[in-house]
Amino acid sequence: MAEKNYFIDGKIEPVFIGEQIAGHSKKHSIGAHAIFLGQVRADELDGKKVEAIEYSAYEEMANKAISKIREDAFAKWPLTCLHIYHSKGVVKVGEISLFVFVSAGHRTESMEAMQQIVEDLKHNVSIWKKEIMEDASANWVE
Amino acid sequence: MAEKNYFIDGKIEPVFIGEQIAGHSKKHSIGAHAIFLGQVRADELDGKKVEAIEYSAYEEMANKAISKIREDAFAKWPLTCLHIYHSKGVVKVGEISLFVFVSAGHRTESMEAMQQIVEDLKHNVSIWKKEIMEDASANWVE
Amino acid sequence: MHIKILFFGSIGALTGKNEMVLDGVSGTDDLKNHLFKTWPDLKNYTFRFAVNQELIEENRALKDGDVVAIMPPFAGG
Amino acid sequence: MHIKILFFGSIGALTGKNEMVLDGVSGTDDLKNHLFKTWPDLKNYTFRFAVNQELIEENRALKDGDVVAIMPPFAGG
Repeated sequence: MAEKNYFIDGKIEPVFIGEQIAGHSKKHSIGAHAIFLGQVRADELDGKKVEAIEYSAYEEMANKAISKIREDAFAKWPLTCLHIYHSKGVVKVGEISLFVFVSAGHRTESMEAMQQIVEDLKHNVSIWKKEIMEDASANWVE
Repeated sequence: MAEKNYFIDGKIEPVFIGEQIAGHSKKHSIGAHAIFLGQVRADELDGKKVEAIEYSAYEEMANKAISKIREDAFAKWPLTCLHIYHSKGVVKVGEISLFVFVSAGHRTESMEAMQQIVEDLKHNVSIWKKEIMEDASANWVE
Repeated sequence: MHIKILFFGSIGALTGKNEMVLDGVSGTDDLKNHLFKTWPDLKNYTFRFAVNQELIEENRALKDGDVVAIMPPFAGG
Repeated sequence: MHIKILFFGSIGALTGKNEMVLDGVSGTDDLKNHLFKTWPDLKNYTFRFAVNQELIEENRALKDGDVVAIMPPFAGG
Protein backbone atom coordinates (compact mmCIF):
# COMPACT_ATOMS: atom_id res chain seq x y z
CA MET A 1 0.00 0.00 0.00
CA ALA A 2 1.48 3.32 -1.02
CA GLU A 3 1.79 5.64 1.94
CA LYS A 4 0.68 9.22 1.42
CA ASN A 5 3.65 11.54 0.80
CA TYR A 6 3.85 14.74 2.88
CA PHE A 7 7.26 15.87 1.59
CA ILE A 8 7.95 18.68 -0.83
CA ASP A 9 11.32 19.08 -2.56
CA GLY A 10 12.90 22.28 -1.29
CA LYS A 11 11.02 25.34 -0.04
CA ILE A 12 7.25 25.68 0.26
CA GLU A 13 6.09 28.60 -1.90
CA PRO A 14 3.83 31.31 -0.40
CA VAL A 15 1.80 31.21 -3.62
CA PHE A 16 1.11 27.52 -2.99
CA ILE A 17 -0.13 28.40 0.50
CA GLY A 18 -2.48 31.02 -0.96
CA GLU A 19 -3.78 28.47 -3.45
CA GLN A 20 -4.40 25.92 -0.72
CA ILE A 21 -6.40 28.51 1.24
CA ALA A 22 -8.43 29.46 -1.86
CA GLY A 23 -9.11 25.75 -2.43
CA HIS A 24 -11.12 25.62 0.78
CA SER A 25 -13.69 28.27 -0.15
CA LYS A 26 -16.09 25.58 -1.38
CA LYS A 27 -16.20 23.91 2.03
CA HIS A 28 -19.01 25.80 3.69
CA SER A 29 -18.86 24.08 7.07
CA ILE A 30 -15.46 25.69 7.73
CA GLY A 31 -15.44 28.71 10.02
CA ALA A 32 -11.79 28.77 11.05
CA HIS A 33 -8.39 27.99 9.56
CA ALA A 34 -5.31 27.76 11.78
CA ILE A 35 -2.04 27.72 9.86
CA PHE A 36 1.48 27.17 11.12
CA LEU A 37 4.50 27.93 8.95
CA GLY A 38 8.09 27.10 9.85
CA GLN A 39 10.56 29.55 8.31
CA VAL A 40 14.33 29.02 8.23
CA ARG A 41 15.91 31.40 10.72
CA ALA A 42 19.39 32.96 10.41
CA ASP A 43 20.61 31.73 13.78
CA GLU A 44 24.18 32.54 14.71
CA LEU A 45 26.61 29.90 15.94
CA ASP A 46 30.23 30.62 16.90
CA GLY A 47 29.99 33.94 15.07
CA LYS A 48 28.75 32.33 11.84
CA LYS A 49 25.27 32.73 10.41
CA VAL A 50 23.00 29.98 9.15
CA GLU A 51 22.42 30.26 5.40
CA ALA A 52 20.18 27.28 4.85
CA ILE A 53 18.88 24.08 6.40
CA GLU A 54 19.16 20.74 4.67
CA TYR A 55 16.34 18.40 5.71
CA SER A 56 16.66 14.64 5.45
CA ALA A 57 14.18 12.00 6.52
CA TYR A 58 13.51 8.31 6.83
CA GLU A 59 10.67 9.09 4.47
CA GLU A 60 8.67 5.90 4.61
CA MET A 61 8.63 5.94 8.41
CA ALA A 62 8.06 9.70 8.53
CA ASN A 63 5.06 9.52 6.20
CA LYS A 64 3.52 6.84 8.40
CA ALA A 65 4.13 8.94 11.51
CA ILE A 66 2.50 11.99 9.92
CA SER A 67 -0.51 9.92 8.85
CA LYS A 68 -0.78 8.79 12.48
CA ILE A 69 -0.63 12.41 13.69
CA ARG A 70 -3.47 13.27 11.29
CA GLU A 71 -5.58 10.33 12.45
CA ASP A 72 -5.04 11.21 16.10
CA ALA A 73 -6.03 14.83 15.46
CA PHE A 74 -9.23 13.85 13.61
CA ALA A 75 -10.08 11.50 16.49
CA LYS A 76 -9.55 14.19 19.10
CA TRP A 77 -11.05 17.30 17.48
CA PRO A 78 -13.97 17.87 15.08
CA LEU A 79 -11.83 19.00 12.16
CA THR A 80 -12.97 19.51 8.59
CA CYS A 81 -9.55 19.30 6.90
CA LEU A 82 -5.92 18.85 7.89
CA HIS A 83 -3.04 19.25 5.46
CA ILE A 84 0.64 18.89 6.32
CA TYR A 85 3.63 19.63 4.07
CA HIS A 86 7.29 19.34 5.08
CA SER A 87 10.33 20.22 3.02
CA LYS A 88 13.14 17.84 2.21
CA GLY A 89 16.49 18.96 0.84
CA VAL A 90 17.86 22.47 1.08
CA VAL A 91 15.72 25.40 2.25
CA LYS A 92 17.37 28.82 2.48
CA VAL A 93 17.04 31.39 5.23
CA GLY A 94 13.69 33.20 4.98
CA GLU A 95 12.07 30.33 3.09
CA ILE A 96 9.30 28.11 4.43
CA SER A 97 9.93 24.46 5.35
CA LEU A 98 6.75 23.43 7.17
CA PHE A 99 3.09 24.14 6.40
CA VAL A 100 0.38 22.87 8.73
CA PHE A 101 -3.15 23.78 7.67
CA VAL A 102 -6.00 22.94 10.05
CA SER A 103 -9.62 23.76 9.20
CA ALA A 104 -12.62 23.37 11.49
CA GLY A 105 -16.08 24.71 12.14
CA HIS A 106 -14.90 26.82 15.04
CA ARG A 107 -11.75 28.60 16.15
CA THR A 108 -11.01 26.79 19.42
CA GLU A 109 -10.55 23.32 17.94
CA SER A 110 -8.58 24.60 14.96
CA MET A 111 -5.99 26.31 17.19
CA GLU A 112 -5.81 23.58 19.85
CA ALA A 113 -5.30 20.92 17.19
CA MET A 114 -2.64 23.00 15.42
CA GLN A 115 -0.55 23.35 18.57
CA GLN A 116 -0.65 19.62 19.26
CA ILE A 117 0.12 18.73 15.64
CA VAL A 118 3.13 21.06 15.48
CA GLU A 119 4.54 19.57 18.71
CA ASP A 120 4.02 16.05 17.41
CA LEU A 121 5.72 16.91 14.12
CA LYS A 122 8.76 18.21 16.02
CA HIS A 123 9.12 15.16 18.26
CA ASN A 124 7.62 12.11 16.59
CA VAL A 125 8.67 12.22 12.95
CA SER A 126 11.95 10.83 11.60
CA ILE A 127 13.28 14.05 10.11
CA TRP A 128 16.73 15.55 10.66
CA LYS A 129 18.16 18.94 9.89
CA LYS A 130 21.62 20.17 9.14
CA GLU A 131 22.32 23.88 9.32
CA ILE A 132 24.55 25.04 6.50
CA MET A 133 26.61 27.99 7.70
CA GLU A 134 27.80 30.99 5.67
CA ASP A 135 31.31 29.47 5.48
CA ALA A 136 29.79 26.21 4.13
CA SER A 137 30.46 24.33 7.37
CA ALA A 138 27.62 22.18 8.71
CA ASN A 139 25.88 21.86 12.06
CA TRP A 140 23.47 19.04 12.87
CA VAL A 141 20.49 20.25 14.93
CA GLU A 142 19.42 17.77 17.59
CA MET B 1 -3.61 61.61 15.15
CA ALA B 2 -4.78 59.22 12.46
CA GLU B 3 -5.43 55.78 13.91
CA LYS B 4 -4.11 52.83 11.91
CA ASN B 5 -6.88 51.19 9.87
CA TYR B 6 -7.26 47.40 10.16
CA PHE B 7 -10.40 47.12 8.03
CA ILE B 8 -10.64 45.81 4.49
CA ASP B 9 -13.72 46.36 2.32
CA GLY B 10 -15.34 42.99 1.70
CA LYS B 11 -13.55 39.65 1.65
CA ILE B 12 -9.87 39.07 2.29
CA GLU B 13 -8.30 37.45 -0.78
CA PRO B 14 -6.17 34.27 -0.42
CA VAL B 15 -3.72 35.81 -2.90
CA PHE B 16 -3.25 38.75 -0.52
CA ILE B 17 -2.50 36.29 2.29
CA GLY B 18 0.13 34.57 0.13
CA GLU B 19 1.68 37.95 -0.67
CA GLN B 20 1.82 38.89 3.00
CA ILE B 21 3.61 35.61 3.78
CA ALA B 22 6.08 36.17 0.93
CA GLY B 23 6.71 39.67 2.23
CA HIS B 24 8.23 38.22 5.40
CA SER B 25 11.00 36.23 3.72
CA LYS B 26 13.45 39.10 4.24
CA LYS B 27 13.01 38.98 8.01
CA HIS B 28 15.62 36.43 8.98
CA SER B 29 14.94 36.39 12.71
CA ILE B 30 11.54 34.78 12.06
CA GLY B 31 11.30 31.03 12.66
CA ALA B 32 7.54 30.63 13.00
CA HIS B 33 4.36 32.14 11.59
CA ALA B 34 0.98 31.41 13.18
CA ILE B 35 -1.97 32.46 11.04
CA PHE B 36 -5.65 32.49 11.88
CA LEU B 37 -8.31 32.93 9.22
CA GLY B 38 -12.01 33.37 9.88
CA GLN B 39 -14.15 32.02 7.04
CA VAL B 40 -17.88 32.64 6.67
CA ARG B 41 -19.73 29.43 7.52
CA ALA B 42 -23.06 28.33 6.01
CA ASP B 43 -24.80 27.90 9.35
CA GLU B 44 -28.43 26.88 9.28
CA LEU B 45 -31.12 28.70 11.24
CA ASP B 46 -34.81 27.76 11.21
CA GLY B 47 -34.18 25.67 8.10
CA LYS B 48 -32.55 28.55 6.23
CA LYS B 49 -28.90 28.76 5.28
CA VAL B 50 -26.54 31.69 5.79
CA GLU B 51 -25.43 33.15 2.46
CA ALA B 52 -23.24 35.98 3.68
CA ILE B 53 -22.31 38.03 6.72
CA GLU B 54 -22.45 41.80 6.74
CA TYR B 55 -19.90 43.28 9.12
CA SER B 56 -20.31 46.74 10.60
CA ALA B 57 -18.09 48.49 13.13
CA TYR B 58 -17.63 51.58 15.22
CA GLU B 59 -14.46 51.89 13.21
CA GLU B 60 -12.60 54.58 15.11
CA MET B 61 -13.10 52.77 18.41
CA ALA B 62 -12.41 49.35 16.84
CA ASN B 63 -9.12 50.50 15.32
CA LYS B 64 -8.01 51.81 18.72
CA ALA B 65 -8.99 48.51 20.36
CA ILE B 66 -7.04 46.49 17.77
CA SER B 67 -3.98 48.72 18.25
CA LYS B 68 -4.28 48.01 21.99
CA ILE B 69 -4.46 44.24 21.32
CA ARG B 70 -1.28 44.50 19.23
CA GLU B 71 0.54 46.49 21.92
CA ASP B 72 -0.49 44.02 24.62
CA ALA B 73 0.72 41.09 22.51
CA PHE B 74 4.11 42.70 21.80
CA ALA B 75 4.46 43.41 25.54
CA LYS B 76 3.64 39.83 26.50
CA TRP B 77 5.49 37.78 23.84
CA PRO B 78 8.72 38.31 21.89
CA LEU B 79 7.06 38.75 18.51
CA THR B 80 8.72 39.92 15.32
CA CYS B 81 5.58 41.01 13.46
CA LEU B 82 1.85 41.08 14.00
CA HIS B 83 -0.66 41.96 11.31
CA ILE B 84 -4.43 42.00 11.68
CA TYR B 85 -7.04 42.52 8.95
CA HIS B 86 -10.82 42.44 9.44
CA SER B 87 -13.49 42.71 6.79
CA LYS B 88 -16.25 45.29 6.79
CA GLY B 89 -19.31 45.07 4.58
CA VAL B 90 -20.60 41.90 2.96
CA VAL B 91 -18.53 38.69 2.94
CA LYS B 92 -20.08 35.63 1.31
CA VAL B 93 -20.05 32.05 2.56
CA GLY B 94 -16.63 30.45 1.99
CA GLU B 95 -14.86 33.81 1.90
CA ILE B 96 -12.40 35.05 4.50
CA SER B 97 -13.29 37.86 6.90
CA LEU B 98 -10.43 37.82 9.44
CA PHE B 99 -6.68 37.41 8.95
CA VAL B 100 -4.38 37.36 11.98
CA PHE B 101 -0.70 36.92 11.13
CA VAL B 102 1.75 36.45 14.01
CA SER B 103 5.49 36.00 13.40
CA ALA B 104 8.12 35.16 16.01
CA GLY B 105 11.48 33.54 16.45
CA HIS B 106 9.97 30.37 17.83
CA ARG B 107 6.77 28.39 17.52
CA THR B 108 5.48 28.50 21.09
CA GLU B 109 5.14 32.27 21.38
CA SER B 110 3.66 32.60 17.89
CA MET B 111 0.85 30.14 18.67
CA GLU B 112 0.18 31.31 22.23
CA ALA B 113 -0.03 34.93 21.06
CA MET B 114 -2.33 34.00 18.18
CA GLN B 115 -4.84 32.30 20.48
CA GLN B 116 -4.97 35.27 22.83
CA ILE B 117 -5.25 37.78 19.97
CA VAL B 118 -8.12 35.90 18.32
CA GLU B 119 -10.02 35.76 21.62
CA ASP B 120 -9.45 39.47 22.21
CA LEU B 121 -10.63 40.29 18.68
CA LYS B 122 -13.87 38.38 19.31
CA HIS B 123 -14.66 40.03 22.63
CA ASN B 124 -13.04 43.46 22.81
CA VAL B 125 -13.57 45.08 19.43
CA SER B 126 -16.66 47.07 18.44
CA ILE B 127 -17.65 44.95 15.44
CA TRP B 128 -21.09 43.50 14.72
CA LYS B 129 -22.27 40.94 12.27
CA LYS B 130 -25.54 40.31 10.54
CA GLU B 131 -26.13 36.97 8.88
CA ILE B 132 -27.90 37.34 5.55
CA MET B 133 -29.99 34.24 4.93
CA GLU B 134 -30.78 32.59 1.59
CA ASP B 135 -34.27 34.13 1.62
CA ALA B 136 -32.70 37.58 2.17
CA SER B 137 -33.89 37.76 5.80
CA ALA B 138 -31.35 38.94 8.36
CA ASN B 139 -30.13 37.61 11.70
CA TRP B 140 -27.95 39.63 14.07
CA VAL B 141 -25.26 37.51 15.72
CA GLU B 142 -24.68 38.40 19.37
CA MET C 1 -26.03 71.13 25.19
CA HIS C 2 -25.66 68.72 22.27
CA ILE C 3 -25.00 65.04 22.81
CA LYS C 4 -24.38 62.89 19.74
CA ILE C 5 -25.84 59.41 19.96
CA LEU C 6 -24.58 56.56 17.74
CA PHE C 7 -26.54 53.34 17.21
CA PHE C 8 -24.80 50.12 16.17
CA GLY C 9 -25.66 46.60 15.06
CA SER C 10 -29.13 45.31 15.88
CA ILE C 11 -29.93 48.52 17.77
CA GLY C 12 -29.35 50.61 14.67
CA ALA C 13 -31.79 48.27 12.93
CA LEU C 14 -34.33 48.81 15.75
CA THR C 15 -34.09 52.61 15.81
CA GLY C 16 -33.84 52.87 12.06
CA LYS C 17 -30.98 55.34 12.31
CA ASN C 18 -27.22 55.39 12.78
CA GLU C 19 -27.06 58.58 14.77
CA MET C 20 -29.01 61.47 16.27
CA VAL C 21 -28.36 64.54 18.42
CA LEU C 22 -30.04 64.98 21.83
CA ASP C 23 -30.42 67.97 24.11
CA GLY C 24 -30.91 67.99 27.86
CA VAL C 25 -29.79 64.55 28.95
CA SER C 26 -27.76 64.82 32.14
CA GLY C 27 -26.10 61.41 32.07
CA THR C 28 -26.21 57.92 30.63
CA ASP C 29 -28.95 56.70 33.04
CA ASP C 30 -31.07 59.66 31.97
CA LEU C 31 -30.26 58.87 28.32
CA LYS C 32 -31.27 55.23 28.82
CA ASN C 33 -34.68 56.27 30.13
CA HIS C 34 -35.12 58.62 27.21
CA LEU C 35 -34.25 55.85 24.73
CA PHE C 36 -36.58 53.35 26.46
CA LYS C 37 -39.41 55.87 26.16
CA THR C 38 -38.78 56.38 22.44
CA TRP C 39 -38.10 52.67 21.64
CA PRO C 40 -39.76 50.48 24.31
CA ASP C 41 -38.42 47.32 22.58
CA LEU C 42 -34.90 48.42 23.46
CA LYS C 43 -35.58 47.01 26.96
CA ASN C 44 -35.28 43.54 25.42
CA TYR C 45 -31.78 44.27 24.05
CA THR C 46 -28.44 43.73 25.72
CA PHE C 47 -26.27 46.77 25.21
CA ARG C 48 -23.51 48.92 26.67
CA PHE C 49 -22.67 52.59 26.41
CA ALA C 50 -19.37 54.01 25.26
CA VAL C 51 -18.83 57.69 26.05
CA ASN C 52 -16.27 59.24 23.73
CA GLN C 53 -15.19 55.71 22.77
CA GLU C 54 -14.68 54.59 26.34
CA LEU C 55 -16.87 51.73 27.59
CA ILE C 56 -18.64 52.67 30.82
CA GLU C 57 -20.12 50.42 33.48
CA GLU C 58 -22.03 52.91 35.65
CA ASN C 59 -23.87 56.17 35.15
CA ARG C 60 -21.68 58.82 33.54
CA ALA C 61 -22.51 62.55 33.50
CA LEU C 62 -22.67 63.97 29.98
CA LYS C 63 -21.47 67.35 28.76
CA ASP C 64 -21.81 69.31 25.55
CA GLY C 65 -20.07 67.61 22.63
CA ASP C 66 -19.96 64.13 24.14
CA VAL C 67 -20.49 61.20 21.79
CA VAL C 68 -22.39 58.25 23.22
CA ALA C 69 -22.43 54.93 21.40
CA ILE C 70 -25.19 52.39 22.10
CA MET C 71 -23.58 49.03 21.45
CA PRO C 72 -24.95 45.46 21.41
CA PRO C 73 -22.46 42.70 22.34
CA PHE C 74 -19.42 42.65 20.06
CA ALA C 75 -19.20 39.93 17.43
CA GLY C 76 -15.95 40.27 15.53
CA GLY C 77 -14.22 37.57 13.52
CA MET D 1 21.03 -13.93 7.58
CA HIS D 2 21.02 -10.42 6.12
CA ILE D 3 20.17 -7.39 8.23
CA LYS D 4 19.92 -4.05 6.46
CA ILE D 5 21.23 -1.12 8.49
CA LEU D 6 20.19 2.47 7.70
CA PHE D 7 22.09 5.51 9.02
CA PHE D 8 20.41 8.90 9.38
CA GLY D 9 21.32 12.49 10.16
CA SER D 10 24.59 13.13 11.97
CA ILE D 11 25.22 9.38 12.25
CA GLY D 12 25.16 9.00 8.49
CA ALA D 13 27.74 11.79 8.41
CA LEU D 14 29.86 9.91 10.98
CA THR D 15 29.75 6.54 9.23
CA GLY D 16 30.05 8.06 5.78
CA LYS D 17 27.27 5.85 4.44
CA ASN D 18 23.48 5.74 4.31
CA GLU D 19 23.15 1.99 4.51
CA MET D 20 24.96 -1.34 4.76
CA VAL D 21 24.11 -5.03 5.10
CA LEU D 22 25.30 -7.06 8.11
CA ASP D 23 25.44 -10.79 8.77
CA GLY D 24 25.39 -12.55 12.09
CA VAL D 25 24.02 -9.98 14.50
CA SER D 26 21.57 -11.65 16.87
CA GLY D 27 19.83 -8.55 18.16
CA THR D 28 20.00 -4.80 18.55
CA ASP D 29 22.32 -4.93 21.61
CA ASP D 30 24.68 -7.12 19.61
CA LEU D 31 24.39 -4.69 16.68
CA LYS D 32 25.17 -1.75 18.96
CA ASN D 33 28.41 -3.40 20.12
CA HIS D 34 29.33 -4.13 16.53
CA LEU D 35 28.75 -0.49 15.54
CA PHE D 36 30.71 0.83 18.54
CA LYS D 37 33.65 -1.36 17.50
CA THR D 38 33.57 -0.05 13.95
CA TRP D 39 32.88 3.61 14.86
CA PRO D 40 34.06 4.27 18.46
CA ASP D 41 32.89 7.91 18.24
CA LEU D 42 29.31 6.64 17.99
CA LYS D 43 29.43 6.25 21.79
CA ASN D 44 29.21 10.04 22.04
CA TYR D 45 26.01 10.14 19.99
CA THR D 46 22.42 9.96 21.22
CA PHE D 47 20.45 7.59 19.03
CA ARG D 48 17.60 5.12 18.92
CA PHE D 49 16.91 2.02 16.86
CA ALA D 50 13.87 1.40 14.71
CA VAL D 51 13.35 -2.19 13.61
CA ASN D 52 11.19 -2.39 10.50
CA GLN D 53 10.16 1.23 11.15
CA GLU D 54 9.08 0.56 14.73
CA LEU D 55 10.97 2.44 17.45
CA ILE D 56 12.28 0.04 20.08
CA GLU D 57 13.31 0.73 23.67
CA GLU D 58 14.98 -2.55 24.67
CA ASN D 59 16.99 -5.27 22.97
CA ARG D 60 15.14 -6.79 20.02
CA ALA D 61 16.11 -10.09 18.35
CA LEU D 62 16.80 -9.71 14.64
CA LYS D 63 15.92 -12.08 11.83
CA ASP D 64 16.78 -12.34 8.17
CA GLY D 65 15.40 -9.42 6.17
CA ASP D 66 14.98 -7.05 9.10
CA VAL D 67 15.73 -3.37 8.48
CA VAL D 68 17.30 -1.49 11.37
CA ALA D 69 17.50 2.31 11.34
CA ILE D 70 20.02 4.11 13.55
CA MET D 71 18.43 7.43 14.32
CA PRO D 72 19.64 10.56 16.14
CA PRO D 73 16.96 12.66 17.88
CA PHE D 74 14.29 13.87 15.47
CA ALA D 75 14.36 17.51 14.42
CA GLY D 76 11.43 18.21 12.13
CA GLY D 77 9.90 21.58 11.39
